[in-house]
This record gives sequence, structure tokens and C-alpha cells, in this order.
Amino acid sequence: DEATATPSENKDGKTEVIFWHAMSGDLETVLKEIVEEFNQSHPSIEVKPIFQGTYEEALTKFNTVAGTKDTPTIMQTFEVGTKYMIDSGKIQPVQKFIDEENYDISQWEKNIVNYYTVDGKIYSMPFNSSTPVLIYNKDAFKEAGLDPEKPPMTYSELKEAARKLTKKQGGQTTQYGFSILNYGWFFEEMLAVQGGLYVNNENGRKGNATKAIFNSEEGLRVFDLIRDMYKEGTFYNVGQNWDDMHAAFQSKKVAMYLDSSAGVKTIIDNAPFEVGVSYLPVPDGVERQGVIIGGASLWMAKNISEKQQKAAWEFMKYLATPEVQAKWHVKTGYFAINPAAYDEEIVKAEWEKYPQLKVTVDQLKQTKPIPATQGALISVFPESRQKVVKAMESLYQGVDPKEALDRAAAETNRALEVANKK
Amino acid sequence: MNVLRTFLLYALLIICSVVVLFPVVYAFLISFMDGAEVLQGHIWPQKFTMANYAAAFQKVPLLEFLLNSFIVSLIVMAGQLIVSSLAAFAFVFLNFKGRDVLFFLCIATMLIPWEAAMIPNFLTVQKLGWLNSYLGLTVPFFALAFGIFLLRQHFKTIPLELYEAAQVSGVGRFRFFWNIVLPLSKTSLITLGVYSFLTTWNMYLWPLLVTNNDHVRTVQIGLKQMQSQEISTEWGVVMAAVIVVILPTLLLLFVGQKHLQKGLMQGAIK
Amino acid sequence: MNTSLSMKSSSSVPIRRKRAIWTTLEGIAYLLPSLILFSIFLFYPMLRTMYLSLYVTDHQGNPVQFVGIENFVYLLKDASFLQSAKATLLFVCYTVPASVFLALCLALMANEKLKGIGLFRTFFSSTMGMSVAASSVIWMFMYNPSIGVINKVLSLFGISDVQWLLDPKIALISVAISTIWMNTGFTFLILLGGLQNIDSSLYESARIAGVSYWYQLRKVTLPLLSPTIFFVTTVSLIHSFQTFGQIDILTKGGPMDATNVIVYSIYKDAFINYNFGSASAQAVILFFAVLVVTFLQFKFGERKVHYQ
Amino acid sequence: MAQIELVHVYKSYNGKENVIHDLSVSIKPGEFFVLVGPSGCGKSTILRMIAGLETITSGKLLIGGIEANDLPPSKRNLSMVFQNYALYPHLTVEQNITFGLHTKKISKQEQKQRCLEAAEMLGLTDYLKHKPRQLSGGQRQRVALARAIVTHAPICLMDEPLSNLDAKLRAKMRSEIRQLQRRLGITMVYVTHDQVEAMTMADRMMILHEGRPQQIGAPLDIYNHPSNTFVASFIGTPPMNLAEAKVLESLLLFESGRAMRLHHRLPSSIQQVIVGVRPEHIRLAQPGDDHFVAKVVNVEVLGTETLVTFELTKSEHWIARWNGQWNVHIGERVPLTIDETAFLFFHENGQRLNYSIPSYAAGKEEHK
Amino acid sequence: MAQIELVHVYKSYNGKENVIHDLSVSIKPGEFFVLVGPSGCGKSTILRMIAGLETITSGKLLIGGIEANDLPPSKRNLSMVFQNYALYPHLTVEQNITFGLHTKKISKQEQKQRCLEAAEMLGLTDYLKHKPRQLSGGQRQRVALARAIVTHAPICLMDEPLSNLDAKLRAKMRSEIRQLQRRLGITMVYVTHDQVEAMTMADRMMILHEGRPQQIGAPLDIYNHPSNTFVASFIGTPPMNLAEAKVLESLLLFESGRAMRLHHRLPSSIQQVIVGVRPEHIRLAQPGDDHFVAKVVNVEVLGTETLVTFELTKSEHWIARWNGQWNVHIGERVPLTIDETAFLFFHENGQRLNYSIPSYAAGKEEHK
Ligand SMILES: Nc1ncnc2c1ncn2[C@@H]1O[C@H](COP(=O)(O)OP(=O)(O)OP(=O)(O)O)[C@@H](O)[C@H]1O
Ligand SMILES: Nc1ncnc2c1ncn2[C@@H]1O[C@H](COP(=O)(O)OP(=O)(O)OP(=O)(O)O)[C@@H](O)[C@H]1O
Ligand SMILES: [Mg+2]
Ligand SMILES: [Mg+2]
Repeated sequence: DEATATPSENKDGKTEVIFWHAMSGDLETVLKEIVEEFNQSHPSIEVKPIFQGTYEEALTKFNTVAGTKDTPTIMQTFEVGTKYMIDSGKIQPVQKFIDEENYDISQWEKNIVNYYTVDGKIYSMPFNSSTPVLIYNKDAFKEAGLDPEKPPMTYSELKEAARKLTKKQGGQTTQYGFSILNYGWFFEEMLAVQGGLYVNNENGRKGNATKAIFNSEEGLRVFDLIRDMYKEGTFYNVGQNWDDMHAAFQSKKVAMYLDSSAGVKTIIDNAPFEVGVSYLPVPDGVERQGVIIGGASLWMAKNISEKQQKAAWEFMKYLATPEVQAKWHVKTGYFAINPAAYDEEIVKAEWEKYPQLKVTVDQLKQTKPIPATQGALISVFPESRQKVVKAMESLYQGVDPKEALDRAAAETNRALEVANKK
Repeated sequence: MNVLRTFLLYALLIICSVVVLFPVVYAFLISFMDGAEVLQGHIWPQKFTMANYAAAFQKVPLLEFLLNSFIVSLIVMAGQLIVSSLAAFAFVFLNFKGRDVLFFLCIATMLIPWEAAMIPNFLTVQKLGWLNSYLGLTVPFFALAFGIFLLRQHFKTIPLELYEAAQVSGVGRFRFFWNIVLPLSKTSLITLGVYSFLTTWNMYLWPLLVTNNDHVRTVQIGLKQMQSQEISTEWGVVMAAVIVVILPTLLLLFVGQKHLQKGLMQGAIK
Repeated sequence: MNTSLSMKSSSSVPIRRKRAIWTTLEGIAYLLPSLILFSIFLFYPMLRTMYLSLYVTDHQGNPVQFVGIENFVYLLKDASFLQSAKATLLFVCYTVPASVFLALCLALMANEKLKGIGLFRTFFSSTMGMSVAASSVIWMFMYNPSIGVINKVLSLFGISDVQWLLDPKIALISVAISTIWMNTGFTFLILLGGLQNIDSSLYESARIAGVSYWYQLRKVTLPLLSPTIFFVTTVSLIHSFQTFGQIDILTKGGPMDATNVIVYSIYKDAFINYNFGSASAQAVILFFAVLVVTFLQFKFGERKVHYQ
Repeated sequence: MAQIELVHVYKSYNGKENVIHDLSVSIKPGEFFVLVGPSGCGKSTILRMIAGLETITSGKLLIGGIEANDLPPSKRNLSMVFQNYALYPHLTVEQNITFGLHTKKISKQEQKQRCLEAAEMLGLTDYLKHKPRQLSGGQRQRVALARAIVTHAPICLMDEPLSNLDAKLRAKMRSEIRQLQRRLGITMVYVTHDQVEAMTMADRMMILHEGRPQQIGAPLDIYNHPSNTFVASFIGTPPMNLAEAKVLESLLLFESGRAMRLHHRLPSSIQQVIVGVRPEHIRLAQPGDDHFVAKVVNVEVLGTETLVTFELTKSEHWIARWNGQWNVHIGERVPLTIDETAFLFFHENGQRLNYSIPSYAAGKEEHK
Repeated sequence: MAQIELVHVYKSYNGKENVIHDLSVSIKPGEFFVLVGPSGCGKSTILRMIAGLETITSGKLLIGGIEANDLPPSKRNLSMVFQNYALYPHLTVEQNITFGLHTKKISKQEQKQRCLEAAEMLGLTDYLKHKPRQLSGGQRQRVALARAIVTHAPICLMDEPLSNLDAKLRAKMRSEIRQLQRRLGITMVYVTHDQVEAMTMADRMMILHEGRPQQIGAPLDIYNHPSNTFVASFIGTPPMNLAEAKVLESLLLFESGRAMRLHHRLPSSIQQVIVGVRPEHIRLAQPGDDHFVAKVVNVEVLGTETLVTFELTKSEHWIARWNGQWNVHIGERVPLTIDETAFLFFHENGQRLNYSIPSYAAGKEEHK
């Protein structure tokens, strides 16, 4: 095999670990710091982090080079790429090293483990994980006569609060009550929190998914919510760009919205008002099941030398240590995969400063480990997400929620069908 | 020219300039704002901070990227100018069978969406062992149908008499090309040069694909590295980087523009 | 010198042919670098794309099953592809005439002999120095409904917020506007160059004849500029068909596929959904569509062009 | 009808050297004014300044009595034939000719009419639908001419409009242009390097030399009374023969010892002169004539006439012009005579001396 | 030295009408061959075919005995002056002149040398560093000329190379070119519309009319023995006077009743002729001469000579050309006489009749 041609050692006699990632902005800075520290403490290994664009871009490239001498040792891939990576056959499940070393994975956050366990095997090493949260403007709450410490937990509370928070001036709405980014992830989470499944076969965890079932009652509730609120004029359509959403919130155009836990800190820092963070709301009378983990994990390539794999494993383990995880959590807002990190001093200090961060962790901790919150496992996830986004967008055009949802499901089915042919 | 006309013309010019320049100026102003200010939608920074620039340079090896971009852009520019002008010359001044077919074939390459060709090209470049090298970043762009087309259009305006005169004096075709056609097409060559430089400078996806190494990576990748997906981008920093990135190209444009002076053809023949 | 007449005439045909062959060889020599590069980096991928369009591919883009024209048949029935085709055509119609027209106006103004005109020329061409990515980011900012400057200005006139990029009815137009802005610099520069190449004595003659500005524009400037206009139109047309960057950054093809032009759809299918077969089929359709348009443009457009 | 006045006009292209120096001239309404001068002396420049295509560096231009320095060309109400034709390559001959006529409020029909007339006159009728690049050099020039003619503008500027035409057509055009100009009362400024054109067409002409006006006047006046050697040698083909000579009472002493005797004494103030004689005044001596013998160095038989170049002195060659075809051989020595009244005298600096020899035999030149 | 032969050459630009019809001519090595003809008759086309810039539609071109129809221009070893100059706008005058010399394996120094010589000869020395657009029309033409001169190619083609020069410079250039051509033994094909150039420079000349060769021969032969009315009226300025006449024994009867009596009887086969007389052969009648009286309709005093246009018949005007400046008035009736031997006779179809009146008084024209 060509892959053995990969020089596993560089000229200093160090084992080289090529680490492709998609961390940009401040995340990259932190990541580089951590890698630097690792390299210092592990003289025989040299990890080289290389930015490869967005998750999609990195994946495309990995796809093309996988199996050749240009393959990276470690590859970071977003959660929805899990199934795809497994199917590609180009990766080495980390379970092998867990077994060899008897590595204790119980120290990990169980919900995270849950997500990345497929057929009882852990394929990749969770790394940066996040969940959705409700973020709201406390000042606006006060202004509207709402209790800033009592954010809405159910759909009706949400609607009620949104109505109060919506401000009109002349014919113009200057402040909207609520908003959700047109992004499939939020829909998936709103579904999962009610215990709804995305696809059949237990969310694809019990064999290949063949059919989308998100157009269920649970899914419809989400769509109805959006449609109703939009009709009322309390919901603001922010599009599908994260930055637009942040801008809408920070400029007080929107008083409440859903965001990723990873972004909380920056929002707090930049907002000219007090920011509250809370759990995802659920429909009235529905029991809260918890949230699915988002973010990305690290994958190890298959056709590389033993030595490199070992070194890569070493690096992965290092990333999972409480100290590193604490630092990672504090500096980025992503979860620590190892809850022990939350006992670290720096985390405590940080939570002191940003008590909101703890909310995100709590939400995850309270999640029940059921297939719904384990997350769906399908290889055409990105495509399916596009369909859901389109369905969400069509709501603003007055399309019936049921119809929109059914169409998205049908389109996902077709994608699944094609994918299963391969 | 009467005064009113001049006045109106200036007024129009200024209005158009404002419209055209506004986005750039806007970006420039944003680059001096801190994150909160940006997200609150200010136009004029309340206080000018250079922190964004400092951050931009500190986050990614922007200087090295800039240098790489320069090298790559220059090589591509030179390559495109040479290859395109040779081809355009053949299309205008050499009359051979199948010329029009070949020309249309060349034009047809413009129609191929680069996105569709990218993966096979990546594999080709990989097979050639050109990953992580300037070769892989530049050579695939040397032939440019657009450039050939642009130059052909310009070469066509060169009076045929000049070609005839050269032929009669026994001057070889290449020399005619070199000594007459190229100097006479200075405007178009500069236009094409600027175009090549800028498009190469602005390439993102291809350099990302064929490089794995900060030592050959270009500045657009650096720009992308500063924007994050899930969490808020620091727009001030990004805009600062945008300014840093477009500054050299704008400068190049200003310099090139100076040379695009009054046409040289005046009084060409009779 | 004293070869017989018959020999001379008999040698005529071979000489002519030899000369023709020689010219052809010389022509090929000039074209060789382009031809080689085109073959490797454009024709080969295109052929491969055509080949792949007849297959179902795996995630790596390797053909697994021959399906003939099934990919095409599906696409032509697929509502979202038809929507893409429609969006593409609309986008072309919005951007091409407008950018050429605007750039022409700017070029005409900048071609006047005025003090400081060089500065204006530089201003007008400046958008050429901006990458699509950078410009798109700026425009995204300006279009932002909550903090964007455009809505702020509009609100001064009492116009309520416009969802520039979120309303399927205007998203394409919004993207088109930003595209026109991005294209202006380049188109302007080319047109200005064309204007400056016109023999000044022709203008002098028109000045003496005393014709109005508009008449001169119609009867002298535009016809003489026609090769350049033809060029920029053709190029803009082709580029416009292949618009990608601004869509990716501004709308990602949304809302509701309103801006999902074919190239973006190809990108999504190939790089996000890994449907190389379908993506290839779309690429092939796009290729032939642009080919037809370009061919028509050459056939009917170039007829109106006056080369010197 | 419009008058054109140039008052102390200077022109410089580069801000350093002047191309036109201190030009003052007043062209009368309806006058046919011809500009002549060697190539590069500034003729086109003057036309272009009148047309408003070049700025006037200093001085004043008045058209119809109104200062026109800053008037745009279109306001000057004139037409112009460019030296390089300036035809619109994309328009047909017909469109080229009628270009701009609509501004003069001329009906379509009238435009057509004028165009056909001009085309007829210039032999372009067959080419009305052609594009300029399909025309020969002369045909292009004629199109340019037609374009100026059809406007009927009160002022018309022509820059060597006939230089590419053959003699026959040229002769025809000469009289056509002249008639048209008379009929319409156009003020014409006409640049030419053709002596015949200048002499036959001009009401007045100006001779220019290195941007400086040398003489302005009626053609015959200039021909007969050139104000300096430049004009003398520039007007007339072949040019006037000139030679320096010492004056000794009634004797003209040339270099290398040749002498000619006059029947008159020259004023004693004159000691050193430049003597000028037109070639047609050097005749073959009849027996009994005062004559001198000179060696023939070149003979050009033109059909109508014969030009005989002979050695006046070792270094100076003069030309004699005789009617008909003469069979003279190079190297032959011929007896020549010069009518004394034909001599013109110039100061060493080139200026004409205000002195001429009175003719005692009522010149046959002034027949009837 | 190279010979140029054209054998039954035809040329058509559009595949329909021929622009050149059946042209056969052989230009001898070292010959100075002049092409003349009215504007648009195909002169430039012929030059361009010889140069290889236009294809030959049918027929054969031989250069130095070798078929050259398909030889590329650069292989023909010739130089050319284009009618529209074809200067390279971005090169200086000097670079324009020496452009292409390197192909002839001429050293840099020699190039410089030749360039300076040519510039000197053409008065371009001051402009060597200028660009063409800074030159006047005549200066540009001279640059084009210099470019052809410096190559010393064995064949040189010139298309109206002097049309924009003034008389003086033109006269100088005429002899310079002629001398250079002789000295280098160049074969020259020269297009001009200037009679004087044609007459003085040509070894032989060809008159062309609508693409058809009319007559080829030495200038004087053509002048004296034009083979048809076209040539007769084309060569000579002013052109030969022509008129149709009936022949009645020794009487020429013109329209509207004017008659002229000859001392000879014309052959009885001739009944209807076209009569031709050159303007210089129409003299003012001396007392006692056979004369006729005609009304003067136009007078042009050219300085050297006077052209008198008179009414031969109501509809036909003839021109007489007299030396000197004559004070004749329009409308005057003058007695005129024509030397009988000066008459030329043409067939109605234009061909010259092979008949001329024997001169009984040994013509003064053949002096010595
Ligand atoms: N490229 C062309 N296409 C079509 N017709 C042409 C072309 N060039 C010349 N002609 C025609 O061929 C004829 C001969 O043209 P040519 O240029 O040879 O004339 P010429 O004798 O040189 O005239 P001139 O003295 O005016 O330059 C003209 O009637 C002209 O209109
Ligand atoms: N645009 C220019 N820039 C600089 N110098 C110029 C320019 N145009 C003309 N000249 C110079 O000015 C002088 C006069 O030029 P002009 O064209 O008026 O001459 P001309 O009398 O028309 O000559 P010709 O009879 O040869 O056309 C020349 O010496 C010429 O070199
Ligand atoms: Mg001139
Ligand atoms: Mg010609």
C-alpha cells in the first residue's frame, strides 16, 4: 500500500502527526496553544495542526487524499459526518486503542460518548462539543415586565414572553421576541428534546436508516411554533448565517434566540446589555429529554504506520485530560468531554465570572441517554439539513408546516435511497 | 466645454465614486471598531483602535501569507501573459486551417465551471507531485481562455498595414510579435496582468486544496482562518485583515491604472 | 532561374500546401502551451465529468454503476434543479446588462478630459482589486437587516426594513446588486481601455460637425467600441453563469433555493452531498447551456461588431 | 460669410519651442486663402487652431469678429478636411458623407440630395455603400472632401485635400471646389503643397516657414515680387535660380569668375547681392544675343517642357525651363541668355532689395 | 537585381468583379517602372500583389524568374513604402527606420550609419528621437520612405511616396531616389499620380484604367504617341484637348459648325474621328496665320504660364497653355492657331489611328 510511504518520522527523529482541523478564528489560536504544549511535553512526537477550511472543505479534501501518502494522521470532522466517515472505510476506530490500553472512557461525559458510539464501538475521539441553548436579553425582559431570572421553558411561555418582548414603533417592529437560525441543527435539537426521532431504525443506530421520520408530531410542533410566532409578528427570520443572528441579538433586534453553547461567551462579552442563558424550551406537556451533542470529533486515518497511530492516540488522550479540557472549555466555550475538568480551578473561576456557562453544562448533564438524544446516524446528513432549512424558509412564505415538513422528509428519503445504492 | 457641463460631470463623478467606494470605506471603518461596536451596527467608529490589526497579524502568519500570495500571483501573471499572448497572436496573425475551431475550443474552456474540474485537477496535481509547491498553485492557471480572448480582441485592432510592413521588411513573425504587437498592446497586457494578479490573489479553494503547509499558503486562506463558524466572528479583525489583504491589490491597481494612459495607437499609420 | 515553365506551374500546388502546412505548424507552436494546459486541466476534467455524469458514484467520486442518462432525466424533472436553472437565467439577466451598462456609463464619464480624472478612474476600477470573498463579506454586512447600513439609510426615508437576503423574492436581486458592484471595476477598466483606443481624429471630426453628445455616442463611440463591448458582454455572460463565491457567502443558495444557481448546486452536490454523478450531470448541462448562449452571442453579436 | 482673424498667435506643443511664431493675419469673408510652406512648417497646426482642435498658446483668434479662442469646434460653424481623412471605419461612404448634417436642420431628403451631388462630383457614386477600408487612398480622400462640401458651412478648412488624386481629377476638383466656394460665399482656408493649386485657387496665400509667416498676398504678386529668397525659391517649379554675386557697377560677378553684364547700373549702395532668375527666363541664345555659355549637367524632358540643368559656377547649378521637348545632351555646352528685366535682387540676409530693372522694351509678357 | 513578371494576372476582392484584368507586364532588373492611373484604378492592388500582401486571383507572378505567387512577403526580398505609411506608433523615428534591418545581417553600426544617411537625405535628422504622432504628415511620409531606402533590397515598391511633400522637397527627393535606385541597381515599382514624377523618373511607365493596362512604354513615347484617348488625356497637364469631328477631305468639322482646314487630306477611310491637341500647341495667332477666333471662358495665371480656356464649340472647352503671365480677360475673343502637325487622331472607340500628319517644316521642337 502506498500509504506506508508516508514518512512517519521527520528529520529530528520525531514521529509526525499531521492534524487536519477546521478551527478558525480564536479557536485556532487556542488549539495551537494546546498542540504546542503537547509537543513540548512529548519530545518524541510532533503534532502539526493544519487548517483545512470548513468541515465540508476539509472533508472533501480528506476524501480525495484518503489512502494516499498525503493522508493526514488525525482528521477533525463534524458530528454529522460520523456515519460518512465510518462508511468511507478509510479510518481506524479508536476503540482499538481503548481496548488495547483499557482506557477508561467512563471518565467521559456520557452523552458525548453516547453520540460517538456506533454499534458498540467508539470510532472517533470526541473533541469540541456543543449544545443549543436559549439566549435572551435580560434588560429587555426587565423592560417588558418579565422576570429576567425566569426564562420561558415551554412553548406557551415562550410565545407569551415573545409577545411581551415584541416592540412596535409606528408600523415597524423594532424588537422581535424570538428567533431561530434557519439551520437544521436547531430543528434536530428541538425534535430530540421532545424525544422525537429523525430517521427510522432508532435514528439509524440499529442498522442503516432508510426513511426520514422527522415529519412526526414532534417535528410538526416545532414547525407550528415557528409558523405561529412568525404570523403573530413575534418571530424574526434571521436567515442562515450565524453572524447575522448574533448581530440581530446584539443590536437588540431580537430579545431571545437559540444559539450554540460554544458562542455564549463571546455574546456575553460583546452585548451592551445583560445576557441570560437557559434550556431549550419544550412544547407544553412534553417531558424534556435533553439535547444532542454537536460539534466535532477526531478521526484517525487507517493506512498509516503503527507508530504514527500510537502517537496520534497519545495526542488524543492528551486532549481528553481534565487540564486540557478545562482550558479548552474556558477559552472556547465548548464542553469538556471529561467532566473532571469542571473541577479545575480555572473553570471555577470562569464560571464565577460567567455563571451562564454552567447552564449549558447542566442541560447536557440532565440529558437522558435515549436514541433521540443520541442523534441520528445517516451519511446524507448535510443534504438532509439543506432540505430542512428549505422547509423552514418556506414557512415564512406561508407554506403549511405539514406540507413543508413532508416535502423535506420526502427529499431526505430520496437522498437516503441514492446513498444506500452505493 | 461649458462650465455647467463640467460641473454636472464632476457632480456625477463624485456621486458615482461615493457609491462605488462606499463598501470599501465601510470595511475600512469597521476595521477600527471593537467587536461590540461592530455588532451594534455603527458606521463611524467611536474611537479608532488598531487592536484589530495587531490581532490580525498575530493570529495567522499574515506576512508570510502575503509574501506567498505575491509570489504565486506574480508567477501566474507572468505565465498567463506569456501563454495567452502567444495564443492570441496565433489567432489573429496566423491564418491556418482549423484556427477558428481551435479558437472556439479555447473559448469553450471558459464555459467549464472550475468547481467541476477541481477534483480531477487535484488528483492530477497530486500525481505530478506538485502538492505543497508553487508549481501546483500556479501552472494550472497559466492557460486562460479569458486572457486569450481579451488579447485577441485587442490585437485585432492593430492595423493590418503594420503586419504587412513587417512582413515586407522580412521580419520574422516572432519578432513582430515581440517588438510590435506586445508594445502596442500595452494597455491590454496591463489590464490582463492586473486581472491575473488579482484573481490569483483572491483564489481560496484551490490553494486550500493543494497546500498543507503554511509556508506556501496564501493570504485568502489566512482570511478564512480568521472567521469562525459556530461562534461569533470578530468582524473588526476580519475587516482589518480584509483591508490588509486588499491593500496590495488596490495599490497594484492604482499603479497599473497610471500606465493605462491615452491609447498609443493615435497616428498609428496615416 | 531557367527551370521550365511547366515545372514551375506544377510546383505551385505543393508550395502552397507546404506553406499552409508550415503556417499551421507555426500556429500550433504558438498555441501549444495553451493547448497542453487546457487539455490537462480543463478538457480532461470535463471529459471525466461527462463520463461521471452517466454513473452513480461512491463517496469518493468513483463510478460504481452505469445509469446512462438517468441522472439527466431525474434532473430535468427535479423541481429544485429547474428552480436552479431559473435562478441562473434570472441572475444572468439581472447582472450582465446592468453591469455592462453601468460600467459603460462610468467609462464614458471617466474618458472625459478633466482635471483629476485619473483619480476617478482609479476609484471606479477599485472594485476589481477586491476579492469576491472580501466584497461579499462587506455586502453581507451592509445587507444585514438589523445592523446593515442599507436598511438604516432606507429607514431615514421611512421605508421599513427590507429582508434583503431572506426574502426569496428579492434575495436574487440583492445578490445581483452586489455582483454588479463587484463586476463594475473590471468591466469599467476594459471599456475604458477600449475607449482610449479610438482614434482621436474621429472625435475631432465629430466635434467639428457639431453633432450632439448623444449622437456622437450612438454613431461613433459605441460602434467603434463594439469589439470591446462584445468582449465584456461575452465574458460577463460566461462569468455570470458561473457565479459562486458571493452566493456561498451571502445566501448559501437560499432562501428556498431562490439563489441556488446551478454552479452552487453543483458545488453542494459534489462537495457536501457527495453526489458526483448528479453534480457532473449538472455541470454538463451547464456547460452546454453556456455553450449555446456563447455560440449565439458570437453568431449574432459579433456580426454587429466593427473591427478596424 | 465669416472673417477669420489671427492676432499675434503663438503655438507650442510641449511648452518649450514654439511651432507657430507671432502669426497675425486676417482672412476676409468669402476669401479663398491658401497656406503653403514646407512639410512640418505648421500648416496643419494653424488649421487645427482655427478649428478649435488645438489650444492657442498665446494670441487671439477672432471668427466673425468674435473672440473664439475658447469656443468649442462645433460652435465655430465650420467644416474641415483632415490630412489623414478621419473617416469613420464603421460607416458607409454615404453615412460618412452625411454624418452630422442633421445638426444643421437639413431634411433627410436634402441630405440625400447633397450627398448624391457631392458623390457625383467626386466620382464616388459607385461606392456609396462601401466601407472606407474597401476604398483606395484617393477614394478615401474624396470621401473626406465630400463630407466637408456637403455641410455648406460658412468656413471651410481643407488640409491637402487633393494630395492623393491624379492630375486630371485634381484639375477637375480644383475648379469644382473654387466654384462651390464662390457660389456659396464660403471663407476657405486651404493647405496645399501643390503650386498649381495655390496659384490657381487662392485669392491670397500665405507662405510659412518654420512657423513664421513669410509673405501674404495675391499669388501673382508673390510670384512676381517675392519678399525674400525663401519665398522666391519656394514658389514656382522648378524654383527660382539663386546665386550670390558681387556687384561692380553694371557687372555681376559670380564665384569662380563668371560675370554677367547688365545694361543698367545698379545703385552703388548695392555691393553684394543674391541674384534670382526664374528658370523660364533663361533662354537659349539666338545668334546676336548677349549670351554666356554653360555646361549642361542634367536634362529632364517632361513632354510639355524640358528642364535643363547647367553649371553656373563649379558649385552652383541653375535650371532653365524650355517649352517642348528638347534634345539636349548632358555635357553639351549651350549658349544661354537672360532677359535683364527678369533679374531679382536680394540682400545677403535674404530680404528682397527694393530695386528692379526697368523694362525698356515693353515686355511681351504684358500682351494686350 | 531582380526581374518582376506578371503573366495574365487577375485580381478580385469579392470573388465577383475583377479589380485587375489580364495584366501582363515584365519589369526588367534595375528598371524604374512607374504605375500611373486614376484614383481607384488598382495601382496599390498591383503593388500589394507583388509584395505578396494580396493573393493573386489568377495568373502568375514571377520574381527573378521564379514563381512567387505563394512566396511569403518576407521571402521576396523587397522593400515597400505604404500609401498610408504604416509607421509603428510606439517606435521612434530611428527605430522605425532601422526596424527589420537585423534580418539582413547588417551590423548595428552599419544600421546606424544607413539610418543617419537616409535621415540626412530626407531632413529627418532632428526628429530621430520623435514618435510618429509628433510628426507632421509630410514628415511621417519621409520616415516611411527612409525605412524603404535603408534596406537596399533589390526590389523596391513605392506607393505615392511623395504625395505629401512640398514641391521643393519633392524635386529633391525625385532625384535622390532616382540616383539611389541607379546606384544600387534596384528594381523599382513606383506608384504616383504626379506627372512630373512619372515623366522624370520612369524608365518605363504603365498607364492603368479601371484595372486594365492601357499602355506601357517610355514616358516620352507615351506622351507623344498615346495609344488611346484615355492615355492622351491622362498624361500631360493640362490634359490633351479632345473633340469629336467629322472629316471632309481636308476639313475637320466640329459640332455646332466650327471647321478647321488642314493642308493635308486625310485618308478617305477616316470619316469620323476624335481630334486631340495638346494645350501647348494652341498658340495665339500672329497676323497672317491661319486662325480661328474663340471666346475665352477662363484664365488661370500660374506665374510661369497662363492657362486659357476657350470655347471650341458651345459645349466643348479647350485649354491653351502659354508661357508667361498673360493678361487675357474672360469673355474676350482671341484669334488662335494650331500647328497642323500637332493634331492626333483617334478612332471613335478611343484607339489612336495610325496616322499622323507629316511635318513639312522641320519642327522647331527638335532643336539641334
Ligand atoms: N480590401 C478591399 N476590398 C474591396 N475592394 C477593394 C479593397 N481594396 C481596394 N478595393 C477596390 O479596388 C479598387 C482598386 O484599389 P486600389 O487601392 O488598388 O486603387 P489605387 O489605384 O491604389 O487608387 P489610389 O490612387 O486612390 O490609391 C478600388 O476601386 C477599391 O475600391
Ligand atoms: N502632437 C504633436 N506633438 C508634438 N509636436 C508636434 C505635434 N504635431 C505636430 N508637431 C510638430 O509641429 C510641427 C508642425 O506640424 P504640422 O503638422 O503643423 O506641419 P505641417 O505644416 O502640416 O506639415 P505637413 O505638410 O508635412 O503636413 C512639426 O515639426 C511637427 O513635428
Ligand atoms: Mg500637415
Ligand atoms: Mg492606392
